[in-house]
Amino acid sequence: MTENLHLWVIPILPLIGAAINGLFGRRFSRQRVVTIALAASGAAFAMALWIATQFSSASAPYVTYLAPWIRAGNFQVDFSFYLDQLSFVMLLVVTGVGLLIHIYSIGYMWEEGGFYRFFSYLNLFMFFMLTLVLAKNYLLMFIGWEGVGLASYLLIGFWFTKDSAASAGKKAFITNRIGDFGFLIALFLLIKHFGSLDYTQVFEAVSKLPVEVNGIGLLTSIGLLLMVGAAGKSAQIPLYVWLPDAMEGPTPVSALIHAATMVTAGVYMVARSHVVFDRAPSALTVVAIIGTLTALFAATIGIAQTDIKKVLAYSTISQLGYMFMACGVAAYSAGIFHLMTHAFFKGLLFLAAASVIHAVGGNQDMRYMGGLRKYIPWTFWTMTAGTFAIAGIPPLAGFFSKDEILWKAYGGSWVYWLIGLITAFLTSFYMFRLWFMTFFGEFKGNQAPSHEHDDSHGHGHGAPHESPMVMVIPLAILAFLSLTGGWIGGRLEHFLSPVFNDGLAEASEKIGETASKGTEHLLMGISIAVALLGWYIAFLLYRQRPELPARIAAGLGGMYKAVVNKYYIDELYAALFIKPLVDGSTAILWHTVDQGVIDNSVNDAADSTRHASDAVRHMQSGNVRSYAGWVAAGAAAVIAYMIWMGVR
Amino acid sequence: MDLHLALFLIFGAVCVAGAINLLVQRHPINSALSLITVMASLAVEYLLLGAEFVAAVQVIIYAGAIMVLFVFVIMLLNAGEEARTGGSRIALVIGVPGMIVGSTIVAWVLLKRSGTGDVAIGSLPGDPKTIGWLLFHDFLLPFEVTSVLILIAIMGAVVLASRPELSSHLEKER
Amino acid sequence: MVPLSYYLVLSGILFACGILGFLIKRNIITIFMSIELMLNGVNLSFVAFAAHWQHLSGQIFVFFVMVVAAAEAAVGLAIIIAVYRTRETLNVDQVNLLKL
Amino acid sequence: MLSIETFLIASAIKIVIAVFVLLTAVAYTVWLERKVVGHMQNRWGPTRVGPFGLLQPLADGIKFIFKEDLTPPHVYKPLYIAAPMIAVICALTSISVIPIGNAVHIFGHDIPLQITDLNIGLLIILGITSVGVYGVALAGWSSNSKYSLLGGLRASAQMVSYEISLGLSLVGVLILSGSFSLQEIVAAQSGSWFHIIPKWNIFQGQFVAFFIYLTAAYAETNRIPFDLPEAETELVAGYHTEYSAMKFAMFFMAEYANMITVACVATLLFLGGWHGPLFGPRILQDVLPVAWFVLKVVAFLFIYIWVRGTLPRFRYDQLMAFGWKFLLPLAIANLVVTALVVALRS
Repeated sequence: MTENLHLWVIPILPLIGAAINGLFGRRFSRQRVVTIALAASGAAFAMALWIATQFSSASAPYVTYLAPWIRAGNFQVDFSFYLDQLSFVMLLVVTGVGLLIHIYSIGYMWEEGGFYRFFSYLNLFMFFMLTLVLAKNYLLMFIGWEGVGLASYLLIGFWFTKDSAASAGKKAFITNRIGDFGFLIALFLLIKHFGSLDYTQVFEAVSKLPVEVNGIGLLTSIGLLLMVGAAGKSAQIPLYVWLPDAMEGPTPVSALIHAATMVTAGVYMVARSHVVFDRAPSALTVVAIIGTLTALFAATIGIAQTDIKKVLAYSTISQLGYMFMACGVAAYSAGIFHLMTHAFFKGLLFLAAASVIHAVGGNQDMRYMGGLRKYIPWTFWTMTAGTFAIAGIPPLAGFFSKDEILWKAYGGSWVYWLIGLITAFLTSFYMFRLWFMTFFGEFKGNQAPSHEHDDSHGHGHGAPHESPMVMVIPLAILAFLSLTGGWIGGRLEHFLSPVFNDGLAEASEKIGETASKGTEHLLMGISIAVALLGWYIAFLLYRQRPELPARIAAGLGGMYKAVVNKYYIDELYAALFIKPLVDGSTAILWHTVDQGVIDNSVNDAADSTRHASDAVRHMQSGNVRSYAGWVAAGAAAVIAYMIWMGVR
Repeated sequence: MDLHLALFLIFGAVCVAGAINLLVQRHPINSALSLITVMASLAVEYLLLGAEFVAAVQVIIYAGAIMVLFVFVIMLLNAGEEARTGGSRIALVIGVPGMIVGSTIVAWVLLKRSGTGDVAIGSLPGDPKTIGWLLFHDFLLPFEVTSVLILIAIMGAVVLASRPELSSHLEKER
Repeated sequence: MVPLSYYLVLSGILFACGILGFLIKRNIITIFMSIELMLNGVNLSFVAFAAHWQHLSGQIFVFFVMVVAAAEAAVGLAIIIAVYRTRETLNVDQVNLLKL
Repeated sequence: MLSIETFLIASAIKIVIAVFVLLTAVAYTVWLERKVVGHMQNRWGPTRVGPFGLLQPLADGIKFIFKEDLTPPHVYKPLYIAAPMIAVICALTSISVIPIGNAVHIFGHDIPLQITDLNIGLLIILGITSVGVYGVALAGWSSNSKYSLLGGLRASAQMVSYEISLGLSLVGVLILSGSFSLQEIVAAQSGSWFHIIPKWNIFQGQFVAFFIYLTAAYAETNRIPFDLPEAETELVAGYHTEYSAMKFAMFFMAEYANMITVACVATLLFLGGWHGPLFGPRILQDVLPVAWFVLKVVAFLFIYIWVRGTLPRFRYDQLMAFGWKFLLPLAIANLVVTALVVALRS
């Protein structure tokens, strides 16, 4: 093995920060809280950079063994960390974006109560996310997986006094639970059949198995169950419903957790388990279908949302769908590439949106924005970079990664490509819609209904103003990354190839056969055209003729209503799952089982005890002499027995 | 009839008479005096068995200290004659027959079935020196443990019998 | 010469008298004295056995019994005083609150 | 070995003599007290009956015997009558193991000057003295009078308390002599250092023990300064308030007999018993030990009377505090030191 990179230090650093701030932060000044939190995440990033200087593909993967954890018979799980090219990319993204969002949060959260709590949670999230990424076995990954869920729950419910925030936190947690259930069963299957959760051992065992072409075999089951977990964490159909609600949390949290890092954990997990998926084509197909459908579905919802954060949330779901689509056609490196660029531009978009919200004093409704370009130029220009990046305008980051995915999807099936293309158009449309509504036209902030959002900062509704430098600088850095991040595309694929090509090379070979260089350029052109079309229609509807959207909406009638109400999915789930569950729990579990069976049996036991005691309690007369009488009689009995035994 | 048996019977009779008198007398002070009689006669029985030190300690500790405490408490509380309340039927219905049955069995076993021999007068001289030697060598640990027991009993008695408000009043006066 | 069993029977009679006193007496002090009577009966058997087995341990036990009796008397009488203070009676038939 | 008849006859004679001598001694101790205290208080004391009032005790005795024996109506009669008897019997019995000199050779037998010599003699004295408490306590209770009851309560508490210190003060002596037998204890004190200082226990480091014994003995016998059971100024006459005539005389005799017993024990245990310079002819040498013994006892009694004429009475809580908090720890300390010294010396 190679030299020791002390990988365990990276997650531990944020944990220390979280512990210090969480335990003692209440008495600290804000400056000290910030110092500790930044020191923790900054040190983690510095460590990641140091590792980057040491890293060489030749000697990957690096392994750091920390301590034994579970030893049960032949089964063994350790605290050990693992660094290959895939986790290296994730490590840099998580620590880098995480550090930027830490810095940004200083400005954004400065006036909030529970300041120390926020940074403690952020550091805690960093710890779990890094554990997830660096784990060497599925169980440790699961710890991180659950831990980021916990941090997400805590941060969504950061303003826990607000009922909607608390509910959103619970919703996120419970929905994730469903996915985690699938993940856990997958882990059990792994233990049962391979006797280990260690990546190396599992993948070694899996790679010896044949490809499951027909039916649902072991690997297909594991793959599908893993996908259930990924769908929960990465907000895919049908478990995406928690992510829009998660926007109740502070916006930097949305940027960090619900856009850049945590929600991509599912993608990472699928990519990490690619050895399994490669041998389970049906599972892979399911992944692709889910990803494709989610991408289209979320994008359609996104075009009708008026809340700036909700638009971005559905956009995130949609983009995640792209990543799964990529994974589904075995283009893992394309998925990871998009993951990385998405982390840059979606983080940027969320932070910029936060800056906008900050600027207009807490309002999130785009209908009451507009004309902000001249008030907040830094935000405008950075957000422009993000918007163009996500819309797929070359030469920004999003174009490269998205085009890569569409190209690989085309290799899988033209249906994927077509739907991806439609989604790309919709993405471009709703993003430019957001852009136009927010920054162009007249400022309509004064017409806003005077609701005071809890995400406000006590500024009141004055003239919009630019954010402080501490918030602008991370925006600028992310904007720069969004601009340039796509240029490494080819090199990233090459860099990741040791991870993904050690298995079967069929998929990429297939693409190579079916598509030529010309097709690739044609498809690229179509992509660009579609993106520009989206820009033009948005320009038409929201810049030139602002009255048109309402008429179109009226024309579409029921369909528009369905889109605005997110296809009634929440209501559907409520009717399909929640209501039967609640009713069933009430009628069967509560009234029948708990009250009828358990309570009654307990009560009956108590009652029978009481009746029996009632019969004999008269012995307890309180009269000492009676007690003495019993003692004397008992002594006589004992003596008689002993004598009798002796005589016999 | 030899002297030993005669003395045994005389003082045994005194013992039993005292014990029965303890039960018959209704006033606790009479019962206490009966008990003192029993103890004094028992001391003589001990002397007959040669346990002279035990006899002396019996008189000094039991008759001279413990029973003085009883008499003292009877006087302090000015205990009157015992009321014949019928508080416990069980004691009479179950306890007394049980006691009688138990003692009858034991007595029968002792008299009929025991192969124990005779005891000569003063056959085992328990002089203070030997007893002290045993007590401070073979029985040192139990001895020390009982000293702790006594200490605890003293403290317990003080705590139980003291009236807090009264003692604090006295403290203030001082 | 007196048979050992005579001593034991005497001790048994004293012990039985003690039990009987415990059963039929109402005055708590008298009941306490019945306990002392039982202890005395046991002491006699200890000394008698000591003489029979020619071993002084029996007599040593008597001292321990006495110490325990003394401790018991001290604590017990203190309890009696405390009870009398609160209940104003020495009749155990009237001190019967400890029941359902 | 004496035959049983001789033993019984000799014992009976000795008992009669002892009781007679003791009662006479009691009577003249009373006379001595009245006389000494009288002189201390610048009075004459009894002078009318006989020379120096020497026949006064006799007159008192006759008066007590012929006075009407009053029994108050509310007393608990059996114990009211039994109490003085218990007191006086215990007081007189305890003298039975006290030797007053070496054995004398009379009628061809070696007759010890003591009713019986037991190897647990000292324990017998302690036992009988401790039983003597009942006389006082029961008298106080059976009189059915609050003064008597208070006196009886005080007496029993006081005597039980001081008995511990008293017993512990004697243990030091027992360690030195290694015996409970009074004869042996006295024998252990024979001889002297440099022909000047006698080897009495009081000079063998038991001075503190002697002081403790002295103090505790005053409390045991209910004498000033510890005469709280019969404190005239508080309780009329304490436990014997309701007694008169011969019953009162019994308490009176018991008190003085106890004083004499205590004085004898002090003499035997601390002051070397009958040891003293022997000189003169054979007959004198036989008598002198007894004389020495009597002299020491009288001296001890004189201290009793002297203290009575000097010290005021303690308060009750002072009495208890002194007994438990000073005398008892002191006695224990003395015991420990004595035991250590003996252990180190051997």
